[in-house]
Amino acid sequence: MADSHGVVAEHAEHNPNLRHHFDTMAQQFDSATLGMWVFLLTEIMFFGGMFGAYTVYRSMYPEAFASTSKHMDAFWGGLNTAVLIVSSLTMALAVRAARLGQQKNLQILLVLTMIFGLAFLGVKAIEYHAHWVEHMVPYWNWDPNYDGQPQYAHNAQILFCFYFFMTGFHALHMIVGVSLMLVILMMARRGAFNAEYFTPVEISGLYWHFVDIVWIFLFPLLYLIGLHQHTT
Amino acid sequence: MHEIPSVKTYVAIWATLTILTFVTYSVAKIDMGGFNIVVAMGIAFFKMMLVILFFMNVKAESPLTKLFAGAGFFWLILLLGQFFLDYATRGWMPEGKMW
Amino acid sequence: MPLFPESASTIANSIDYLYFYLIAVSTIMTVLIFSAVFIFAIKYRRRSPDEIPAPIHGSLKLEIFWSVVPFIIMLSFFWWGAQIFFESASPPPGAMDIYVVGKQWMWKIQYPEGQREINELHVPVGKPVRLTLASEDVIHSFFIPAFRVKHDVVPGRYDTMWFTATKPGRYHLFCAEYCGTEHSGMVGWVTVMSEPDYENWLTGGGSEGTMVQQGERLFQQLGCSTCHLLDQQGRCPIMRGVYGSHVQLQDGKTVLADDAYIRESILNPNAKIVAGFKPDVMPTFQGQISEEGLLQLIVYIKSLAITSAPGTTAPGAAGAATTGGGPRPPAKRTQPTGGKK
Amino acid sequence: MSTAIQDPQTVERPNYLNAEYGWKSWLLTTDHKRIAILYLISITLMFFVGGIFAVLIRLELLTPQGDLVNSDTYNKFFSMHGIVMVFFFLVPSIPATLGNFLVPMMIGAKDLAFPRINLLSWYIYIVGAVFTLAAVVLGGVDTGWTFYTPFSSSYSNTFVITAASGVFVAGFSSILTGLNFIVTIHKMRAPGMTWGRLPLFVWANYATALIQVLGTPVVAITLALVGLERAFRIGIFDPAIGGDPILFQHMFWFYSHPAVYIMILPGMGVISELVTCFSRKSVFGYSFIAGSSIGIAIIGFLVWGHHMFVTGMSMYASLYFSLLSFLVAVPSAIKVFNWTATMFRGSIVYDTPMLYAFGFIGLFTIGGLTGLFLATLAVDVHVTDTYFVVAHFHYVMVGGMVMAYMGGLHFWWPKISGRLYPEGWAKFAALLVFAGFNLTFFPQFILGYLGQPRRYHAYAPEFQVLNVMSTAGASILGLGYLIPLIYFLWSMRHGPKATSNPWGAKGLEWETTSPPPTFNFDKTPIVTEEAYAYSHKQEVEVG
Ligand code: HEA
Ligand code: HEA
Ligand code: CUA
Ligand SMILES: [Cu+2]
Repeated sequence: MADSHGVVAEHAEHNPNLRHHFDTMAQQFDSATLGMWVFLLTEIMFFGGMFGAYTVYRSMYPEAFASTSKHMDAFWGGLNTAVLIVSSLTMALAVRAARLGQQKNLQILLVLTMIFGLAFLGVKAIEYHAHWVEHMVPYWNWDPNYDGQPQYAHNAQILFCFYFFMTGFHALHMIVGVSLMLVILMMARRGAFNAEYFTPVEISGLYWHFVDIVWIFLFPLLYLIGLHQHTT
Repeated sequence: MHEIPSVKTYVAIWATLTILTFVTYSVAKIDMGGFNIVVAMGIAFFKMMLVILFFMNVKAESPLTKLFAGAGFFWLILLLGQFFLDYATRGWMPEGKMW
Repeated sequence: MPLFPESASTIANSIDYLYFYLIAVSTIMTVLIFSAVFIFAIKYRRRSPDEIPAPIHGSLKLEIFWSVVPFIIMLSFFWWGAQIFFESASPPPGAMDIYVVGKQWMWKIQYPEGQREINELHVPVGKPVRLTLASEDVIHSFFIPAFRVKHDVVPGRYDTMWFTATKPGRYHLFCAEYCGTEHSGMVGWVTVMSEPDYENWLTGGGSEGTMVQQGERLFQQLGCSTCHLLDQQGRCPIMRGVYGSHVQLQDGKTVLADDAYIRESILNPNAKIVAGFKPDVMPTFQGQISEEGLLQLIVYIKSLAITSAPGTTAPGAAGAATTGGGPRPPAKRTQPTGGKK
Repeated sequence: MSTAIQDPQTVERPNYLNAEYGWKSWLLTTDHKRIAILYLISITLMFFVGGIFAVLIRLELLTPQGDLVNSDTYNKFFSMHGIVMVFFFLVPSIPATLGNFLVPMMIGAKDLAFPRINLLSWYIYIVGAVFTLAAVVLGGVDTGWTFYTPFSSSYSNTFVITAASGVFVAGFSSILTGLNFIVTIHKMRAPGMTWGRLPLFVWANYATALIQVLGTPVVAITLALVGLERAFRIGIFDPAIGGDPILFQHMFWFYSHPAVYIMILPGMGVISELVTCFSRKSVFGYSFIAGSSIGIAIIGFLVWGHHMFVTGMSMYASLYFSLLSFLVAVPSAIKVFNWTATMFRGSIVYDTPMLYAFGFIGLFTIGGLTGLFLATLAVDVHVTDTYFVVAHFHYVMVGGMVMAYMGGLHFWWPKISGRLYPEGWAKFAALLVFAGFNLTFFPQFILGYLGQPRRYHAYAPEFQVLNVMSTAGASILGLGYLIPLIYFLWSMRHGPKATSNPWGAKGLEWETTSPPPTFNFDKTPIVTEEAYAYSHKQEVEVG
């Protein structure tokens, strides 16, 4: 039996990005993407807990939930949806650039993605501020008259709790996502990627798109529930 | 690894997604009673599928990835379904016998 | 040292029989598996270090056999257990009402006749008793081992349970859901008395009048009576005949006026506005009235229900009437604060 | 493979233990075997922390009056006992130690797919443990391990947020372990290691990993919501604004019922290895044992409501959850029967690991069968929240999983440490554990049906005799756990050196040296035969 340290020498001629315990680049890449998908599975269940609870209460208090649309600005929400979708596009194009080995494009697209991500967070901050001003923060700053609809004041608080929890956790994910982009950008500038090796870009992209998908559901669930009652 | 989609495909998907965002917003203003939520969720689901299949490129991925991507939604349905098993039947009370 | 609890309710025996059945099946299964393991371990012990037994890979027939047969046996557990569970879900008509409020860490019990006790429950033998359970704070659980009954007492809603005691005596009453510091001190006694003894005991207490009278007094004290007139339209809906009726709401829906509805209307008056009335007229009584007071008001309003012969019975008598064939709250498990139809 | 002329005394082969020295080489290691050791040390510590609380509980319950400590202190005892034992000992127990050590080796891989994430998971575990221990030191937490609202969110005056954060954080450690296993088992199998040839321990850990990945996030978010509700008074379980405390229970048990299978499946995997090795026989019904692990993992998500039969949940939901609870028992039954059948016409020896396997089969059967009592609707109404439940879950968790864990530890100890433990002491300790366990927990079934509620600091005097028996048993049990700790520590220095395959077992982990080299194998193994091929002789048909 050979010296176990011989294993290191065996890897010398391989791609420098191949970590010692994998046999091939393909195996390493597949493992990383599968790992990311499994992680996204946990993310689905993480948000799923909140979606589940939301659905239960929405079926209990449909009118109170619908009444909150009056206090959500569907314009900001819609704008943010659009912003996130654009960021998903730039992200997808960034991954494409990485695959093709276009380093310059990759960096530009990553910067764009970050900018859109930050824009999203900025809009969210404006909205949070507006809710505070309108006394729409349950317990802390809550208008018991609920702006002339006192019959809903009580249970509408639950929706606002969900609103802050769900968008809050989503915003947290956005912050993580933007930081991730920053790291990837720095790696890209260091020249860490090439057409053979772009795994980090690929899997951060998956994460970014997932965060986008969560918002695709949050938008109708939080902003549009009772819109048809308030525009007439 | 997999074949690389063209920029055109990506832009087309982006355009569809943006249009669908407008559509969701517009139909939300129409009063369709119980159908509002169905339509809203239907569109959201469709948008999600576009992102998953194209942006995340699951279309070209292995069956294993598809399985794991699908598993999340299956378990989500287990969660929601069994919550509702309780909440939807809370008010029902048997009088005496069960069958 | 007791090894088996007393059985003192109609349902206790049926649960015990099921329990014996479960023990019998489990014992058989355990003995079977234990003896197989034992016999194999001894009979097939290794006799020489280089012994190599022939491999056996399995048998589909056996696998099917030992998945299907246990499952069928288990289905009998399920069937029998579910049968008793459902039969004991709803009280028989004519059950007498007793009201229980759980509070950290005591049980407050009130009788329609007006008695109130803490950590003591008196019931007559042989008569079905329905308990309405409410909690002032956290989740408790009302547990009488000798009757084999238990139900959680969840804040924000009313739960019910029922039993018929079969043996006079004194039995443990426990709080079975962990509720904080003195959870283990939230215990008491259930006294089962013969019918005459019980009647005797009932007439002994009740210096504050019946629950209906107590509720009526609260109705005055809290100022409800200034708006909710009994027989004449004021600023608020008339109270006579509300209970048990279908109330037309402002938004076009109708709701059944049951315990939960009345509870919600007191605590969160704006939640459901009756057609023809305005929101924000009535203040909320959340935090100003105890769960016991709420139950008294509900019993009082119940006594005003049309079916209990309005005008003819004095409020006091109406309370007793509800324990008899009077109107029963139609829904027992609805969320009091819920907006469900 | 071991050759006859090998003399382990003279040649110190390079292995994962002597590859590097110094604390840094341990704290920064990415070797799955070293991380397994880190986990082993941490969870053993946590086991003794939880065990000390168990001792205190049992001492208090020696007398019916609550005279040893006051009720608040007692409430903290059982809460911290449950939290520490479940989230910091039993959930990580087999997967993070034996699983971490063995899964890559059993499939012929050099490491887990994400070695750094593996190390990260240990650090996350430590952070979680620090939070929880901080809650203990600061003054404890008294919500029970179930954190039921509204008590936890509004009424408790203890360190709920600290403890819940600990569990929240530790959850991610569990998730990352599961994630690593899933990817490793999918992507890193050695050539020839098909799914049909995987050792059953690997199948069990795969099934466990699925539950960890799919269930844990839900309890994490649930506890986060309780923490937020408590900290900021913004919350969704508060009845005062129309919240439903029962919804919390749904969300909690969505994870925590499947979690009980996190706490038994790896143990079942160990038992499959032990029974085959010590019967020297290929396993009976391989695909049924493997498939039943996956079956348990999936059906396990459909039964959580059996913890809520008396909460006022819909009766029809109760009906459904009761029925499915029986269905989920079937795969467990399949395993018990197949293990027994594996012993049929075997060649059985009674080494310590096999004694634990016998213990497991017996005690898990009793624990599982009493689980069926609880799944039976009308019976559960009477025994829920009594000592019957306490007895049930200690039978499956301590009698089942801890037995399997001890058995596995003894079985693989020569591989892990390169040393043999003293067989005589080990047999003695195993018998103590078995006897002490039954004396501790069997009386609790009787107590439960008599009606002694759980989480009671003081109890009715007529229950005393049975409680004294239980406390006596717990002392024996404690001793039974102390002895292995001592002889394992002793054997690390003084135990005789182990050969690469002291049991004559099958499986790739036995084909490398004891202890294994850093990358497990000097050459990637190629698998050509099924698992547990203890003989290639003529097959016999039975049935
Ligand atoms: C390792 C952990 C573990 C495992 C494996 C199990 C396994 C099972 N459990 Fe247990 N359980 C717990 C841990 C576990 N449980 C815990 C911690 C609690 C309490 C939580 C708390 O409230 O604090 C609990 C509580 C609990 C309850 C709620 C009690 C209550 O609070 O009212 C119920 C109710 O249905 C239940 C049922 C079951 C069932 C049906 C199984 C089944 O999976 C068992 C299947 C196995 C067998 C059945 C044995 C082998 C089969 C045979 C030998 C076949 C022969 C059988 C026949 C022919 C009938 N458990
Ligand atoms: C992995 C899970 C696990 C494990 C291993 C154990 C192990 C033990 N448990 Fe635990 N238990 C739970 C999980 C577990 N428990 C849970 C989840 C609860 C519910 C909590 C709640 O209600 O919220 C519970 C509750 C619980 C109760 C009920 C408390 C109550 O409801 O009021 C009791 C009472 O007897 C008990 C006893 C024991 C004992 C005696 C052991 C023994 O096996 C422990 C043996 C270990 C030692 C004794 C320590 C090691 C030895 C020494 C330090 C040597 C010195 C000691 C001596 C010589 C005596 N446990
Ligand atoms: Cu009240 Cu426990
Ligand atoms: Cu369970």
